[in-house]
This record gives sequence, C-alpha cells and structure tokens, in this order.
Amino acid sequence: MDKKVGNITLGVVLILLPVVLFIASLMLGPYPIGPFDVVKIVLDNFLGTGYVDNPLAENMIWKVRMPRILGAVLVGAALSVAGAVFQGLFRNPLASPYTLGVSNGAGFGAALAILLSSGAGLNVFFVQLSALAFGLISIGITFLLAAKARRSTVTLVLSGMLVGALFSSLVALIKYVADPYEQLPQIVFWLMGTLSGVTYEKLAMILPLYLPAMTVIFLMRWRINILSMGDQEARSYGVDVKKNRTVVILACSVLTALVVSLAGVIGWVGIVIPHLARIIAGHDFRKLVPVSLSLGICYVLLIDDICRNVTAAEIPLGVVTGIIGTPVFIYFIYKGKVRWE
Amino acid sequence: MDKKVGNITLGVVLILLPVVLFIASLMLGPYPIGPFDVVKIVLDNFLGTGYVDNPLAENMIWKVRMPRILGAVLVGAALSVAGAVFQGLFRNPLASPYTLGVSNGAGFGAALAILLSSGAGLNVFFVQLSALAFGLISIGITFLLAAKARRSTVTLVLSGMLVGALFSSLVALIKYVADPYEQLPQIVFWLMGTLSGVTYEKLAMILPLYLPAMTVIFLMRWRINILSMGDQEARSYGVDVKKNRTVVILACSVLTALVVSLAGVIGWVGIVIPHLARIIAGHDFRKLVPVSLSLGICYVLLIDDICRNVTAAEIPLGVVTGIIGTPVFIYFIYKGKVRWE
Amino acid sequence: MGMKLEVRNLTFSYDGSRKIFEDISFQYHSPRVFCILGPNGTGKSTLLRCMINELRAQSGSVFINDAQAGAYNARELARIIAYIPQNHYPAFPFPVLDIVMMGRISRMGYLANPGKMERKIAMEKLEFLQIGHLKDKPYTDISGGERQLVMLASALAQEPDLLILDEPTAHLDFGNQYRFIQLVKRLAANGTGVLMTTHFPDHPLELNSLTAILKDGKMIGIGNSEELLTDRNLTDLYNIRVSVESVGRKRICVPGGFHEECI
Amino acid sequence: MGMKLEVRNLTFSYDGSRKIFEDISFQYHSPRVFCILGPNGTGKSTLLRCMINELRAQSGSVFINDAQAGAYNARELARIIAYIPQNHYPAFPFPVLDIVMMGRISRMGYLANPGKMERKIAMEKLEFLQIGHLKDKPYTDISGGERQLVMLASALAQEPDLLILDEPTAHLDFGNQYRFIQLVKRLAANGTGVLMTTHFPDHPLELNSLTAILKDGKMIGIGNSEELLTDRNLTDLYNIRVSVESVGRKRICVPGGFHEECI
Amino acid sequence: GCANQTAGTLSQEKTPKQTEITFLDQNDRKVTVKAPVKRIVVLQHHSLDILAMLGAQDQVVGVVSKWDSLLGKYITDVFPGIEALPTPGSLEDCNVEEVAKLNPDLVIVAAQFKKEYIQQLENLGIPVMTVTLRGEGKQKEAQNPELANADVAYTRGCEWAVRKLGEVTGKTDKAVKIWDFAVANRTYVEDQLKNMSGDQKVRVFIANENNMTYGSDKYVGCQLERAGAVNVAAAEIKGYKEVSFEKVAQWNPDVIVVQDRYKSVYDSILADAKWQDIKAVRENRVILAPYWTKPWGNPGPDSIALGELWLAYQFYPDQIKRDIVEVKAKEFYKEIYGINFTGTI
Ligand SMILES: Nc1ncnc2c1ncn2[C@@H]1O[C@H](COP(=O)(O)OP(=O)(O)OP(=O)(O)O)[C@@H](O)[C@H]1O
Ligand SMILES: Nc1ncnc2c1ncn2[C@@H]1O[C@H](COP(=O)(O)OP(=O)(O)OP(=O)(O)O)[C@@H](O)[C@H]1O
Ligand SMILES: [Mg+2]
Ligand SMILES: [Mg+2]
Repeated sequence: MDKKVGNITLGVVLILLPVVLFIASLMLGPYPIGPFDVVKIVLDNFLGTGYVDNPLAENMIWKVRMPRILGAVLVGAALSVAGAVFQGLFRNPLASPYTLGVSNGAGFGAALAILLSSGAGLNVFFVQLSALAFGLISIGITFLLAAKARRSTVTLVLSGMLVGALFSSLVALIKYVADPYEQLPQIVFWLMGTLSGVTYEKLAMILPLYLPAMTVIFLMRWRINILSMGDQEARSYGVDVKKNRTVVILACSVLTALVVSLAGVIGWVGIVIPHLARIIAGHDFRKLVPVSLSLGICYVLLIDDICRNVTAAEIPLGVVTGIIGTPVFIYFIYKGKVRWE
Repeated sequence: MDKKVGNITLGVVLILLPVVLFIASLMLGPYPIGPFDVVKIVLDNFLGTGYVDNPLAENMIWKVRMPRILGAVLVGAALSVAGAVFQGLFRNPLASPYTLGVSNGAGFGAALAILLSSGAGLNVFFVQLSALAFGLISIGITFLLAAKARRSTVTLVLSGMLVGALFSSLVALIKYVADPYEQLPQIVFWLMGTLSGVTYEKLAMILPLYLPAMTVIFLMRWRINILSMGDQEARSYGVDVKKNRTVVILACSVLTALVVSLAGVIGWVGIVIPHLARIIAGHDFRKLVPVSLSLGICYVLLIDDICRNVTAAEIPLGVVTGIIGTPVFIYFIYKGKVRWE
Repeated sequence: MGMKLEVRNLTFSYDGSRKIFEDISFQYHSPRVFCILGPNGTGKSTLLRCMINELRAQSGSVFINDAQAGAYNARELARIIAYIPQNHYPAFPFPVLDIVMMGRISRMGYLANPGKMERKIAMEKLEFLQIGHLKDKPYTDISGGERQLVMLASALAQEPDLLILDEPTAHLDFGNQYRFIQLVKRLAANGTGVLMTTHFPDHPLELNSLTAILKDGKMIGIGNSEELLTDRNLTDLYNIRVSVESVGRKRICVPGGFHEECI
Repeated sequence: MGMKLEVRNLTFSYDGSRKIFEDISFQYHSPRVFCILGPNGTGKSTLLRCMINELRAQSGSVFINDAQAGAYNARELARIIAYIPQNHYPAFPFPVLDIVMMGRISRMGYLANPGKMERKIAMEKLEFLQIGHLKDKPYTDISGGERQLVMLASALAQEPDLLILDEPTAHLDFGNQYRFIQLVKRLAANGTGVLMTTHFPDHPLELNSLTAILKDGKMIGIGNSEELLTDRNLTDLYNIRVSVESVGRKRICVPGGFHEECI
Repeated sequence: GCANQTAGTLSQEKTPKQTEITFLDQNDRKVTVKAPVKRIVVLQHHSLDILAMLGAQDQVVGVVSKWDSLLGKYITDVFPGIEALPTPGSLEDCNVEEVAKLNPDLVIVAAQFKKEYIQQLENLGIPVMTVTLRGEGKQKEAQNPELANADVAYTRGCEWAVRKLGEVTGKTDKAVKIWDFAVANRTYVEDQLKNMSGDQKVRVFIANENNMTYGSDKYVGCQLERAGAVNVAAAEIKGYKEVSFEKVAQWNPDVIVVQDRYKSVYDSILADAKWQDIKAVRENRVILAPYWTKPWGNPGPDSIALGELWLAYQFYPDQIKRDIVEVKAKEFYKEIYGINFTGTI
C-alpha cells in the first residue's frame, strides 16, 4: 500500500471510529430501547417532531446515556492527550497525566468535601468544585516548588511526584478519620473513578476550561515537538522554554484536574493509550496528539459500554480497563512495535 | 571540614542511627514498660538470668514489639535499596520497586488467597505465600514479555508497567466479587500496607530468600554502576548486560515481593528515600546502596514508631509516610540539592 | 545588516571558585569570520555558551547589537544567532526534515504548524549541503558526520545574522571539511557571520579570519590569522612543535615540526 | 602474542533492505596499526560495531583469533578488544577516576569492588594522558576533548590486545591529536594493536599503517598507506581535489589542491 | 416493542387503594410515593431484613448485590426466593438502567449511596428513599462521641425505619408489633440491670479482623452499654479503627466479643501465646456472638430485641437467665419472621 494512501485511510478511520462508537453507545444499555427508537428520540429532539413514544425511554437517552457518553468522550480525550504530552515532554515512558500529582490533589479535594459535608447535605457540585480546586492547587504548589529550585524538567517531575505523595497521604488521613459506613465508601468509590455520575450540570461546569485547554494543546503541537528535543536545544531554536513548557503543562494539568473532578481517578488510559498512539503515529506531536485523542475516546467509550452492559450491577471501570487493554498492548510489545528511544 | 573526615563521620552516623532507632523503638509503645525493664527483659533472654518481672511485659517485647521492629527493618532496607537500584538501572527518577508490577502481582496473590479462603479458614501464611508467588510470577511474565520483544531496558520497564496494570485490574475484579464484609476489608487492609501483622513465623518465611537477594545486590554494587552507564557501554566494558541486569532486577524484585508479602504495599519509601540517599551519596552505587539501606531502615522505624505511639488507634502507615517525609524532601528540593542528570 | 557582538570583561566559573576564564573582552562585527582556537578544556565551549546567554557569567557582560544579551528573549535571539553545540544528545527519532524545519520556529507564528514554505526552505538547506537523501531518516539513526550536517542545515534554516558553531567539523570527512570551509566563506560573502571554535589552525588560515587564542583562562591573542598564527605562537599554544608551511598558495600547519618527538 | 581479526564476506543492513556495505573481507594481525578511511555515512562505524559483535551482520562473519566473534562472551571479548564509540551519551555524573576504573571490570572478580590496585592502574592511565587533574571531576562536566581522553584512558585500563577506536581524535586539540598519534605508535611498538577510523589521511600516512578505504558500501582498497593514499585515490574518495605533499620527512594531504574550488 | 410495553405498564393506573404520601427520608430528602408500593428495589440490607420481618417479601423485585454476605445465610430462610431476584446495585451504586427495567415504585438506598444516582433515578421518575438507621440527632452530634446521644440516634433511626417501611408497604400493624417487641425486650434488660453501679460493669473489647475494633459512635457500642458493659475502646477511639495489641494489653478487658463471622479471629486469640496474659483470655471469657444477635455498626430490630438481651446474658448470667433469651428468640422468629428459631444461644 502506498504510504500516503495508508496515511489517509488511517486518518479517516481515526475520525470515523469515535463517531461510530458514540452512536453505538447511545443504542446500548440494559434498558431495552431499539436502535430505531433511539434514532427517533434523537431526531425528535432536534426536529421537534413532537412524536414522543415513551417518556421513560426518552429520559433514558437524554438524561442517563447521553451525559455519560459525553463524559466518556471528554475523559478519554483529556487523559490520553495529557499522557502523550507528558511522556514526550518529560522524555519518560512512565509519565502519565497523574505524574505531577494532580489526581492526588483532586482526590484530596473530593475527599475533603465529602468529609465536610454531612450525609444529607452532600452536594455533588461542591465535591466536584473542591476536587477541581485542589487539583489546580497541587499543580500550583508543584510549580512553586520547582521554580524555587533549579528549573529543570526533572525537578518539576520530582516536585510533582512529591506533591502527589503528600496529597495521597492527606487522602489516607481523611479516609482514616472519615465515617467508615457512610463517608469512607463514598470517598473510595469516588477515587476509583466512574462515569456513572456524570450529569449535564457537571459537564457544563468543566467545559469552559476544558475546551480552551484542549485547544491550546492542539495549537502548540509543533512547539511541543521542539520542547521534547531538550531545554537547551529548544531555547537555541528560539523557544522560550520556561514559558512554553509552563503553558503546555498547565493546559494538560487543567485537563486532568477537570476530568478527575468529573469522573474520579481513572487509570490506564493516560499511560497506555499514548504508548499505543506512539506506535501508530510516532513521536511527532502533530500526529501523536490527534491519534491519542481518537484512541482515548474510542477506548473509554468501549470500556464504559462494557461496564454498563455486561452484568446487572455495574462493573467498575478499573476492572475492565486493564483486562481489555492489556492483550492489545501485549500484542504490540510482542511484535516489538513499542519503541521508545 | 576535611572531605575525608566528613565522609567518615557520615559513615559512622549512618551506621549508628539505625541501631539507636532500633533500640529506641523497642522501648516505645502504648503499653508502659520502662527503658530499664526493656533492657532487663532483653538481657534476661540472652543471659538467662531467670529474672522475669512481668510476663505480659516480656511478651510485649518479644512477641509484639520485636517482630514488628524487625519487619520495619527488613521493609525499609528492601524498598529503599530496590528503589535506588531501579532508578539508576532504568535511568528514571520515577522508577520505584513497584514499577515492574511486583506489588500488583503480590497484591493479586494476597487478594486471591483471601478470596479463596473461607472466612474461618483464612490462613495468613497461605496469603503470604500466595502474595510472594504471584509477585514472582508477575516478574517472570515481565521478563518473558520483554525477552520476546527487543531486550532493551525500556521494553522491560514498559512490560513491567503493563503486567502491573493487568494485575491491578485483576485485583479490582477480586475486590468486585469479594464478600463486602469479610473479604473486602481484608483485601483493602492488606493492600494498604501495615507492619502490625508481622510475626516471627512470617519473618522466618521470607529470610531464606531475603538475605541472599540483599547480599547479591550488595556484592554487585560496582557492576550496577557499570550497568547504569547504558547497555552498549557496559557490554563493551565486558559486562554481560542481559545476564547481570537480569540478576540485579531479579534480586530487587524478589526483595520487593518478599516485603510486600510480609507487610503489604507500603508507598513512598521506595521512591523518595533513594532520592534523599542520592543527595547524600551521589550516583555511585557503592555508596548509594548502603546509604539507601540505612536511611530506609531509619525512616520506616521512625514512621512505625509514630504509627504505634501517637494515638490509641493505630494510624495507617500511608498517612504518616507522606506527611513526615514530605517536608524533608521539600527542603532538599528547595535547596536545589535534588539533581538527577 | 551586519551585527555586532561585544564581550566586556567577562569572567566565568562553574562552581564559583575555579575561574574558567577571566576578564575577556573583544568586539566582533559580522559578517567577518571569527575563529577561536585553544587547547582542550580551555573554555572555548564555555565562552560560546556565555555569548548565547545559556550560561551566566560571574562578572562582565555580553552585548549583542549594543543591548545586553540578557535583554533578548529566546525568540529575538534566535533570529539573530543560531548556535550548534559541540555535543548534541538526540531525544526522539524525528525525521531529518523535521529537525531542519525546527530551525524555522523563531520565524513562524506562535501557534502555527510548519507548512509548505517551511518545508521548502528546509529542503533547500538539505540539498545545499548535499544530504537531501536523508530527509525522511530518523535523525537518531544517521552517522555522526551526517548528523553534524543536519544540525548545520537546521541552523541555516534559522537564517540568522550570525552562526555560532562549536567545532563544526569534528565529525566531517576530509571532503566535507573542505566544503564546509568553502561554505563559511560564501556565507560571509553573503552577509552571514560565522563564529566558530576549531582545533585546526589551518581553518582560520584558509579563511583568513579574525582569530582569537584562548589559553589558561586568558585570551592571549586576537587578530588576523596570518599574523597571529605563527610557528612560535602555535608551539606555545599546543605544547608541541608546530611549523606553518606554505604549500602553493596555501599555508598549512604541520605538527611536530620535521622531527619525531616524544609525547 | 598479537591477535588476529578476520572479516569474511560481511554484508550488513539496518533495515533488511538497504545494504550499508556488502561482501567485505580482510585480515588483520595486531599489533600493526589499521586505519579505516571513508566519507561520512559510508559505514565505518557500522563496520566497527559489527566487529565487536554489537551489530549482527546479515551474512558473513567476523573471526577473532580464529573463533567466531559471537562465540565470545562479553567478558572474554573485553579482555581482547576495547572499543570506544564515536559518540557517547553520558548517564550519571560519575567521577572521571571511576569511569577509568570501569575499564578494569573484565579483569576483576565477578563480585569484587575495585580496590587499591584498580585505582593505581586508573591513575596511571590518567597521568599518562596528562589529565590526572581531572580525576575527581564528574565526567559529565568536562569538555568534549577531555571526555575523549577519559574514554581513551578507560579503554587503556582494559589492557586489551586491540583498541578499536571510532574517530578518536574528533574533539582533540591540535597538540593532543599529535600526541595521540605518537601514543598509537608506542602502543603498537609495545604490542597493542590499534584499529581506528579517521577522517584525516595524514594519520595513516604518519602512522604508516595498514589502511582500508570504504566507499559506497565496498572496501575499494586496502594496503599500505603510502601506496594507497595517492592524490588520485583521495580525490576519488572525497570528491574534492586532494594532493599529497611532502613537507620535510612528512607527507601531508592538502585539500582543494592549490586552487580555490567551488562547493 | 419492548419499550412500548414498558411505558404501558408504567402509565397504567394501579389498584385504587394506593394513596400518595410524602415524607422526609433519613437524609432529609423529600420523598413522594404511592403507598402501599407494589414494586420495591431494596439496595440497603437492613431494610431488606426489616421488610422480611414485615412480611413484605412479595413487594421486593430487586435486591442489593451480595445480600447473602451482607446479611448472612438466615436471610434465605426468612425470604424464600430471594436468590432469584435481580441485583441491580450495591450499597454505593447501581446500574440505573437495570433498576429502571424493573419498573419499581420505590428504591430504598443506603447512606453511602451516591447522590448522582438518586438524581438520575428521580430524573426517570423513580422515587428513592434513603435509610440510614440513624435519627436526625446523628447529624448534629456527629462530632460528639458521647454514647448516650448515639444511642438515641440509633434508637430513633431504627424505629423510624421500621415504621416508615411498614407504612409504605402497607404493613403498619406489623411494624408496630415489631417495634413494641424490641422496646419491651430492651426495657426488660434495663430493668434487670438497673441496680448495677459503674465499677461493677464488665469491661469489654470487641475484636474484629485486622486488629480493628469498634470505638464510640457505632451502634454496637450502644448495644454493649445497653447490655450493661463498658466498651474499653470507647473513651479513646471513635468509629471503626485498628488498635495495637499493646493497647489491648493496657486496657486488659474482662471480656472479648467476636462476631461469629470472624471465627478465625476468635481462634487466633485463643491460640496465640501473646494473648494468654490478657484477663479475658485467662478467665476464658472470649465469646463468639451468633448471627442473630447482630452486633453491627447499625441496628436492626432484632439486634435491639435479641442482641442486647443475649449480650446481657453473657455478661451477667445471674441477672439474665438463659431461658429468657431462648424464649424471646424463639418468640421473635415465630411471631415476626414466621419461622422456627434454629440458632444456638
Ligand atoms: N558543566 C560543567 N561544570 C563544571 N565544569 C565544567 C563544565 N563543563 C566544562 N567544565 C570545565 O570547564 C573547562 C572548560 O570547558 P570547555 O568545555 O569550555 O572547554 P573547551 O575549550 O570547549 O574544550 P574542548 O576543546 O575539549 O571542547 C574544562 O576544564 C572543563 O573541565
Ligand atoms: N541506527 C541506524 N539505523 C539505520 N541506519 C543507520 C543507523 N546508524 C547509521 N545508519 C546509516 O548507515 C549508514 C552508515 O552509518 P555509519 O554511522 O556507519 O557511517 P560512518 O561511516 O561511521 O559515518 P561518519 O563518518 O559520519 O561517522 C549511514 O547512511 C547512516 O545513515
Ligand atoms: Mg568545547
Ligand atoms: Mg562514524
């Protein structure tokens, strides 16, 4: 196959696949709604045909499935893109969106909010807001620490790791003092990560920051290439390393904090999907970012479909992510396709 | 101060400190036993003076405190040494003893054992054995995977990460199916890591592998220096990279699996202590390994003393590790002492 | 057109105690060629890194077009000066063409991706250095000399007023060394300055450049190569007998004089 | 005493399709000096890496003392051959002395740490190369030329029968280059072979070595430097006019002939 | 086809006996249901137990997952057919669509159930009622580890749960009977022990797995207090925490109570050398609490009615006779669950 043609085919597949999965996900669910009914309900909303067959089914599509699927899209996109960028920027195959401790910060925020709320007064927006706030605070502390020391990327990564460790201890502390029957399960559950709690309100809360952050990363792809060459090299090409790196890391961290505040700490996506994307796209962020994005969305949609549909009680995301994703990755390692240096 | 004199002073401090802390730890505990009584009880055992004041106090020293403190020593030594070696060998500041997934493997082993035991028949040795076995199995799989692909260190690290991810999903699966009142808390508790369950029997179970593994690492310190130069360089110096690296990684992984099977997944020690040791000792493993060892032992002893003594209820290790350790590390990052490249 | 680089009383130390060089001053106007000679470990690379503001001197200052070097931001500086370090540790296997296009970033919009135009310029530079065939190869998987040429193409793509090159011929073959020297001449003729370190006194002689000699932390001489690079000066500089011979129109430095000598 | 290296019909390709070189054969007996010349990207480094068994050839084989190179384990091989690559990417800031001591590992017990004796040998090699003052410096923080000398000291500490050196003079100053050539002569005289790549035909001429010319994937010539390195051969090799001139007892290669030439 | 049918059943009017009632649940959320409800999904195990006591098994169409280990094997005796019921959720979460598929009139959830799901269920028009088994007092006193207040909170909470579940299922009379039985037994214990002074009370330690114990604000603490004992951990520990053996040695309890689901803990206390110098072990007063006494974190009617009584009998066999316990247990199982009591005392 011609390389160019191959590239175009690949591009089309990577654009279509998430769209197809999105639509399929809308049609899947334990509550039985036929595919045609789904189409009818969706069209009805846009065309106002007034043809409402079954209000429960309509609610199911619009109030239960749709926000959750949108959540899956946002989470998959953010984690895989942030992971790809961090791995390249830190030149470290072990890096993930959680490396800088954002997830621990956000987890602490959520745990704190749950602890402070009395059982009755627990406000999910307060929890989300607190998670987001502490996610951002943790990044702030990391930058502050790193700025006071030598400004190298390694110092930044170590500072992040450290801040993460601190917050994870604080989370343990909160777990320790929390009510074991009411608050503790909430905290544990939150930390495990799930898409089932996503609502339009929560989505609306993150979008105003999400879209600009994602746009920034998309626009700066070529700069990220240059940053990944190393600090000195980038500087002599005329890139203000400190400024650009800060912007990129901030954008990724904001994305991470946002999706963690939305859906808790979802593992695997942010570390493994970027590696898979790297196999397809190589190290060039101009390709790597969109490919990660597409794969991340597909992966989380798929995983969530499995969680929702396979058994009566929901399977936790963490179970499915690893068990589905690993064989794929094993295949590629086996084939010797996973190259780093 | 003369550099040589400084080095000797440092050496003496690093040898004495763990010893002093060990003795102090024996004297500390909620059950009140005066320091002199402790000395008496200890001496009695060795000299057979037959002078037994208080059988409960004697039990307390020999059956409660001693095994636990010995456990702290073994855990601190193993995790910090394995962490230091992995960070150097993988040339990766984010590496830790858990990077290759041993902890997840062992965690799975323990969870599986707990799941398979009926509530009444839960045998702690079976759990420990299963944890150890799966810890080693996970390393085996990692090597197998990496061997089938290109044999580079990066492939190995990625394979380990992957195997870890798989096992952590399997742990999530077990948690999901486990009995929520009997098995789940056991599993969660086990995974959190604690020294309170250490007994002589458990110690005796790990020592036959622990001592040889630790000895191997100690003896191979100079070789690890050469391995850390990079594969090609080491090979042209005449070091069989594959063989030596395998031996070193295996020894570290065995140590890790052993202490995880003993005390669960204790965080922080294996990643942060090696960084602190690196500040003191530099990158030379001839110094780095003993310094890590000493610091690791001191740190875990200290942490455990706090857990045991500060409040009536035990504070989980995970809470204290981060909250005590972070300020120290922040200080060093702040001072710009943390250098990597 | 033409730029001015001025170094005033520059003193540098890595550790705050041992001075690598002390109180160095000179002026340089592009596009003349400027060569810096000096034994290993004498501080040539360090001096260059001070000039491009990568290292901060203990005292003294560097002026670029009469403004402190520190006053330029990275982008402004990169439009004036392109720098190639002595050793470069490659990161990811980017294709050679991408590496060369990276040189264009200081002339592109902040959020722009490289387009046709950048591609064209990069290709031109590669063809110009006769390494067009390398364009799709990962730059991690090419030979040492090829990589040095690629870095040069990338610096050329920057279209700076001044190229600062640290031992640019170290890995070039005999022919490419010669072609490189011709290229430097041509660049100078077309208005681009070249400031380079080299271990070959033949280079400044061939280029008839402004030349500086760095030794033991001092700039012990600066001037026209012809005048500066005498048998005596070079013998002092390198601690071996050196004689400068004429071969046809050329002047060539011969180490060890005419007699064998012990190390 | 002395060792034998034989290459038989060696063909190599990185990607399985483009052949870097094809069907190369030669025999070499130490301690004679052996220089390999060739333009950039012609496969010199690749050939060396095949010889030390780091790369596996597509076909053909390398024999060391009449046994297949692949039959030696790393330790055995390191006692016979020390190799310094063209580029080395330093990892951790080990002190220079440690780096040199690392050369001793193939002669130490499997679990031994270096002791007094290793220290003494390493110090000797440093002093010998006149860089004893660098011993405590982190080898990441020294100049390019200094690092090259340190690597050389490390290889000498290996006390091999044969040194395989890839462009060992690339970052050495004019004086050190000369001293290096003298060192090679002495090593050969004392029974240690040296096989090196170089971009300077002056080196084989000065060393009067066995010389091979690699071009376009073929070894187009092998023989005594005096006979092989003629004006004509060198001109063909580097695609520039080269004339070999006599200066006193020495023979020197002058690029570009006596006339300027366009690039 | 399926979708239409579901909608049809939903909109179809039920039997006219139903009346709409509105109340605040135990998380102070307003709940409106048509009582008596026909189809309940029960995602809270105490409620499931209480519904079995009420005789409302037929109205339950979905149950919490792992109900068997949450409640114990006896539940299959008192709720035949429970194995066949779907399990669309756990204490914390549920699969909203699976719940919707069951067409419930009411979903009963636990305190730790995620609020987002309540929201989603209500979006689908399904009423949700939270049962925490603690009265309103709990929130205000949450930071206050005084046993007396927790006692009030648990008592009110349990009473409310019994009465409200009775009301929504249309079993009000049975609810009254259950609660009266519990109160009567509790009063009996109170009367028998009323003359005991503080220093006569046995000092009890509750041993769980992983060295965990119950501190001050759990129901089991109230249960002990009600049975005339002192929880040694209550003064220093709040909630469910790990304690070291040293601490236990320092407290040196008279009695150690272990729940029968932690049999291995019981065995190891008796076997392990280091425990042998603890008073309770020395005096052979390590007791295993059977399932039907339910010494749990939250109370059920039977833990009030039988658990307190049984514990009091264990601590003070002179004041509370074994026969009484046996009679009461048999009566409770016969009258309330409608089956024979098969436990041991
Ligand atoms: N990062 C560093 N930290 C400390 N000292 C350094 C560092 N880099 C170089 N040096 C020391 O500074 C001195 C000058 O080094 P520099 O690299 O500038 O020399 P140079 O003239 O470029 O040598 P060469 O010709 O070998 O490249 C040397 O003595 C070297 O050991
Ligand atoms: N790792 C690699 N993978 C693929 N091709 C490579 C790799 N390394 C080198 N090459 C290619 O193989 C050829 C020979 O490279 P080699 O490094 O052996 O050349 P060389 O003769 O040593 O050149 P130089 O004089 O520049 O060092 C070149 O065309 C180069 O691009
Ligand atoms: Mg230099
Ligand atoms: Mg080469």
